[in-house]
Amino acid sequence: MTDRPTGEPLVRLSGVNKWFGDLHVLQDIDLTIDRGEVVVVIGPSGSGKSTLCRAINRLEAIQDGEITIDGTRLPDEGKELARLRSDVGMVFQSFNLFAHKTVLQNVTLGPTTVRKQPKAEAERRARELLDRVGVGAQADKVPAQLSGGQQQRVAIARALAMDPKVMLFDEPTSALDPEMINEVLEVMTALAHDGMTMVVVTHEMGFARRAANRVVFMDAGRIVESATPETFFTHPTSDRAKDFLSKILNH
Amino acid sequence: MTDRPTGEPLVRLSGVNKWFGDLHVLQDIDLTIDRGEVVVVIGPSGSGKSTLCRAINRLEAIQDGEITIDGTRLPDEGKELARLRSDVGMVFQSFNLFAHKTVLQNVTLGPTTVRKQPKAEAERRARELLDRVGVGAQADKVPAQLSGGQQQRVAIARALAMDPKVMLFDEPTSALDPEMINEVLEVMTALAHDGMTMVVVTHEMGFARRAANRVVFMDAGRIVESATPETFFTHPTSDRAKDFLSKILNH
Amino acid sequence: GCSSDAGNQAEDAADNSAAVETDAEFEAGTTMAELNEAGAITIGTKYDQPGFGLLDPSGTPEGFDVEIGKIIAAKLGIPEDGITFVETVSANREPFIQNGQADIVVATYTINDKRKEVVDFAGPYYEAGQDIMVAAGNPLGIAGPEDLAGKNVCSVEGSTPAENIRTNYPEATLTLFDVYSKCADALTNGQVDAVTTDNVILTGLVAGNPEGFELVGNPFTEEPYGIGLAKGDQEFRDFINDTLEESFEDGSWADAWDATAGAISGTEAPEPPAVDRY
Amino acid sequence: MQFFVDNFPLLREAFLKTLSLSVLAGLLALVLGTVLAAFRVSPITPLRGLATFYVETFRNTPLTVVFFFIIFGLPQIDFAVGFFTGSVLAVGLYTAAFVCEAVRSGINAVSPGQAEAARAIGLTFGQSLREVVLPQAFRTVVPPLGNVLIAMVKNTSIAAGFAVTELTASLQRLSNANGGDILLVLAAVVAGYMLITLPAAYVVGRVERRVAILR
Amino acid sequence: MSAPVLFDLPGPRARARIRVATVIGALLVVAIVAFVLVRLGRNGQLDPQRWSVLFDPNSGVPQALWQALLRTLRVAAVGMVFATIFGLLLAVGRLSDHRVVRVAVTTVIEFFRAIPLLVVIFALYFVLPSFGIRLSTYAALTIGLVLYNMAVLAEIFRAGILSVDRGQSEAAYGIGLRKAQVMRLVLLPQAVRRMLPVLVAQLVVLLKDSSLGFIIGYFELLRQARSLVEFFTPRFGNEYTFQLYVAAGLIYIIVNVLLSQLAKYIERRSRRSPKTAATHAVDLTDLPSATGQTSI
Ligand SMILES: Nc1ncnc2c1ncn2[C@@H]1O[C@H](COP(=O)(O)OP(=O)(O)OP(=O)(O)O)[C@@H](O)[C@H]1O
Ligand SMILES: Nc1ncnc2c1ncn2[C@@H]1O[C@H](COP(=O)(O)OP(=O)(O)OP(=O)(O)O)[C@@H](O)[C@H]1O
Ligand SMILES: [Mg+2]
Ligand SMILES: [Mg+2]
Repeated sequence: MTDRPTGEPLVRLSGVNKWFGDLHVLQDIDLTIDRGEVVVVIGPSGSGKSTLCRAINRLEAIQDGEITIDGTRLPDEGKELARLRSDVGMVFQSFNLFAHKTVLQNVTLGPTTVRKQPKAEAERRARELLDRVGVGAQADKVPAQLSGGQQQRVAIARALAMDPKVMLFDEPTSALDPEMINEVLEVMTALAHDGMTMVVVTHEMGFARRAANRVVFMDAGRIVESATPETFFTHPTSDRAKDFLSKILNH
Repeated sequence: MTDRPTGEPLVRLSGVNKWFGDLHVLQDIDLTIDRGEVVVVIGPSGSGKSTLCRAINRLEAIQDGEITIDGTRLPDEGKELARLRSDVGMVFQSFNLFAHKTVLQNVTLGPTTVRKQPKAEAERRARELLDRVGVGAQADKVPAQLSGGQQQRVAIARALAMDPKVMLFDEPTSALDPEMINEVLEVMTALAHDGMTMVVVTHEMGFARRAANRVVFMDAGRIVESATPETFFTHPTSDRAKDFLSKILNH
Repeated sequence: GCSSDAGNQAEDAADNSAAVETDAEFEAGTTMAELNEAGAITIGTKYDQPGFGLLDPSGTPEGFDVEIGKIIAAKLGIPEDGITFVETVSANREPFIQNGQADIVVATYTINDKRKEVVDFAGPYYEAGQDIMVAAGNPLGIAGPEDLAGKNVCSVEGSTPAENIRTNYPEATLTLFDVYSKCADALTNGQVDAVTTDNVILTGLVAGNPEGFELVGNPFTEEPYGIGLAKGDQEFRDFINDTLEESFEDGSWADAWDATAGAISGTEAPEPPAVDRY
Repeated sequence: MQFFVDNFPLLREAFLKTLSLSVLAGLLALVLGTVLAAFRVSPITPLRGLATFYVETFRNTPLTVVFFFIIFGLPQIDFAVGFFTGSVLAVGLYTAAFVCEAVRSGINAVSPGQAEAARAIGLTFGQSLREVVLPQAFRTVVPPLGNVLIAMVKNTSIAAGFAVTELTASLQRLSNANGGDILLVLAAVVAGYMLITLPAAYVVGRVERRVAILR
Repeated sequence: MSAPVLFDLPGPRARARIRVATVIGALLVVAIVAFVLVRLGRNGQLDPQRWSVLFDPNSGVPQALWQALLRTLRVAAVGMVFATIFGLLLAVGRLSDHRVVRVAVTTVIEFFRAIPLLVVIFALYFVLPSFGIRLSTYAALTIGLVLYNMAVLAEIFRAGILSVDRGQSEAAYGIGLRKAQVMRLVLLPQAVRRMLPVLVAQLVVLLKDSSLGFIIGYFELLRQARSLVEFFTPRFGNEYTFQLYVAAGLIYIIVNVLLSQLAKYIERRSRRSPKTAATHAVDLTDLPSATGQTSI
């Protein structure tokens, strides 16, 4: 799925630790994500899934350990950090579209200001991406005029516009009305099949089974299990995972 | 399940119409709910489910038609309305626990001020109810210190403390983290099995199948279908219901 | 239907101005020469002293002080449109002179020793005296400052008359506003029993409301009004003193009075004071 | 130093005037403002109209103009008031408009769900107001109210122009009399105001933290 | 339309009670107005001749008030522009990562928020000259208004910036924008739009505060009205005093109400325009922390 011959993983976390005050939210996390791999992260609320995601983008600083992306250590600040971040697409639970800009402007802002693409080219490409996620017709509306599902698809297009090496999704469907969840999951599934490297925090087990190469189960700041969806859903090894699956699957 | 021999339904809506400005949100609603019956209301966003629930409690006034509870026409105002409301328990999507009171005070406020129960008795009963919904240990915390699932269970206890004849639930689990949904649904299922009359707006189809006597499907302010869960989920008759179910069930 | 007493009176208003000395000559290097050369002078005056310095509705200053200023300017060969009037309030008269923000200050400016330490005075060009104004008929029988004991007397915060009452007649209750017009209103409303300040100002207030106010007419201080100028500019001071004396002689001083304070109060021009060349 | 020794009595008097003016006007503003807020949220149109008119009028009028009307306008309807009383009235009436808005915003900030939940368990209007809405409104209202009252303390300076010898009046008097020490005069007066505003701000902060509701 | 927060939806009896109270309330209002008018009439204050001075061009009054209004507006407009600019800079400064900047900016803001504007203006005009800095009355008043209001506005803007959902800045960082870009392209545009009503409220305050120019003798509206009173007093006594002050008060109210209406209009338009619908101007009530910042 990747044309680069290197065996180096795209994202590597080693010995990562993070505290919020006294709270040890990430504990000795080691995780590598290969090119084209789709990793689904699940776990109970407060287990540190969001923090993990945000740490990879350095929206949260870590206190210990190392995170590298495509072999580069995550810089601490400044231009290099901004450049690296633009290689990592992020999609949030609450969409976070820029409320004062149109859909099209949301998608072109990054390419024009960060990548210094000419406006016309950025817009052409943006329209392409909006079509791809199925909201091409909404390009000139503002986020508030869109349904939640449409907004989230725009957010995906916005992230894709930067040609990211890896995409992070933090519970992308949990703020959506039930009827809209599928339209977003379909876009994500298509992305996965196109070979995008993805880290997805979600409670949608259907998506995990369908699209993930690997499921990572977190609890209390630790990675407790890491396995293929097959193995994880049928034979979870830890008690916490068993317990969690029983809670989440039987309704 | 009821010891009263009367055949009169507990809640009856006949020819109910409501507009918000030009928007006709409830259109000729006829609905009767018998004692001990559990009715699940489903339908797409904006179809009027919440408004229906709120009308039964007269949190929204209706412009046309009649609503009776236990044979009494819903009073328009004043003490009688307050008295009738205390017979109708309501559980909101966003919990709405009184933020400045402890869990125990939340539950005793109604009985002591409305029913004029002595404080000690109200507290004894409140602790009983809190134990019953599984949050007895949290009695002296304030709502903000509780997880969403715990808060919603307190809200149920608060409603139960008034010994209501019927309980209304408006999407009680949709603001909850997935692992907490079950703990709330379990409490609701237990209530249903104990013979409580319930109207539940929810997207949890598992609960509908498990606990409902009847499923009511609303669309654009109308009741489009009303059937047993069996029939509704396996053989929906209307196209809207089929479409809705396909969207909501396949993920 | 838009006519008012004020409008009608404005229409009859007369106009007067001093004759400009067109061929004035001054010794080079003096202040007079500089001002004459520039054809411009900045005069500080008050904008809230009826009869002495007040803005008319069009924003032009008028009053006795203003006329005195014009007489001096004319003598310097400066036409009226070369005069810039700036408002000086009690608190900034000395700074304005010291900083050169005003060439001279003609602003009901009482000559006293403390002020002489920082500025020089020409004149006096008028002798005022602190007096008392009461409601018409003088219901409380106030004949002089001694009678103010226990009474509520109004003046302006930071003014010499107020300070005088405070130190010499401590039994009087002082009510201090920032302008005398408020004192007049307060007296009309019965909120104070009397108003005290220099008689010329009180005369103006009485003139406006002869049925309401009357002057006790018993001045109990001497307030020689001088013209403030930069300390040490002896030539300029002499020049102004000469100019004043000349105006006393040739009647322009009396004309100025008649056109301003005199017109308001209906009083004849008094005897001019003796200039004090200290 | 000599300057302070000489003028201490005047400065102390002036400071106490500012303080008492602030306290009395503050009390008036709190009481009247709360009543107005009740009017503004009431269903009775003329009361709402009256309160709205009041708030709009006072909010859009400079305090100095309010002073004029209280001190020199009231006598025109045969109510003459003393100058200190008049100043308390002027500052109090003016501030009441802002107190009203702060209280109203506090009431509006209580989430509608809270009042609905109260009604849903059968509390009557009075009960839900007393038990649920007002206790929460009070907590949100503390910071804006505190700021309004602190701003009010600064606004009392306008009374200087209306026969009240408070701090700003003493600034005018002393700077006329002590031209050379004008900076000292200024420092003393500024310190006088800060002696009221800074502790007030501190107290507001403390109260705010104490009554804050966990959300 | 929506259910009121405080009150239950009124039923027929409540509606009847409200109607009765409405009548009583209306009578009360009418009674107050009538009382005031009767008393004013008895004191001769309603005499048309006394009011006509306000409209009689021969008296010079309308022109004088108009010119003074222009001066007031000029001070307010210039003051507002600079107060806004400096307010924005201070707000950004107070959110800076550098401690030194933060502390310095905070000190400036807190200082000017702690002392009365009247004292600031007084100091600029009467105290600065002893340090060799001489300001005209116009400059002193304008600078005073700027210093005081920039401090207030800085706090308003800060509250506005902080009120923008954190997700907005995170999303902006996420696509690789840098701190200054995030502030300029994402946070400030939304903060300013949200703060518009508070901003206009502050403009009203600033306009009102220009009347404090009286202490240094700047001829703004109120000082002009007083000057007219002083001019007429020796000639007509207090014949026009009440009328002139009423006129000044009414002009302030009219101008300020127009300003507030303008703000409401802009807000409504921006609500309708989908472009800003999402960043709709927040009601003051949504932002207790921001309401707390406005001066009064
Ligand atoms: N900014 C913060 N300051 C302090 N504690 C925080 C902060 N953000 C998160 N936490 C705490 O860190 C822990 C992990 O949070 P995180 O959001 O990563 O969990 P999560 O697995 O994403 O949970 P959820 O499923 O609820 O989103 C939680 O206990 C949370 O309360
Ligand atoms: N207070 C209100 N004012 C105006 N319109 C309203 C109000 N409340 C609800 N509506 C409108 O009435 C319609 C029905 O709303 P309702 O909340 O009952 O739908 P719902 O079925 O509960 O939707 P959801 O699943 O999103 O909760 C919607 O179009 C909504 O926008
Ligand atoms: Mg999370
Ligand atoms: Mg709903």
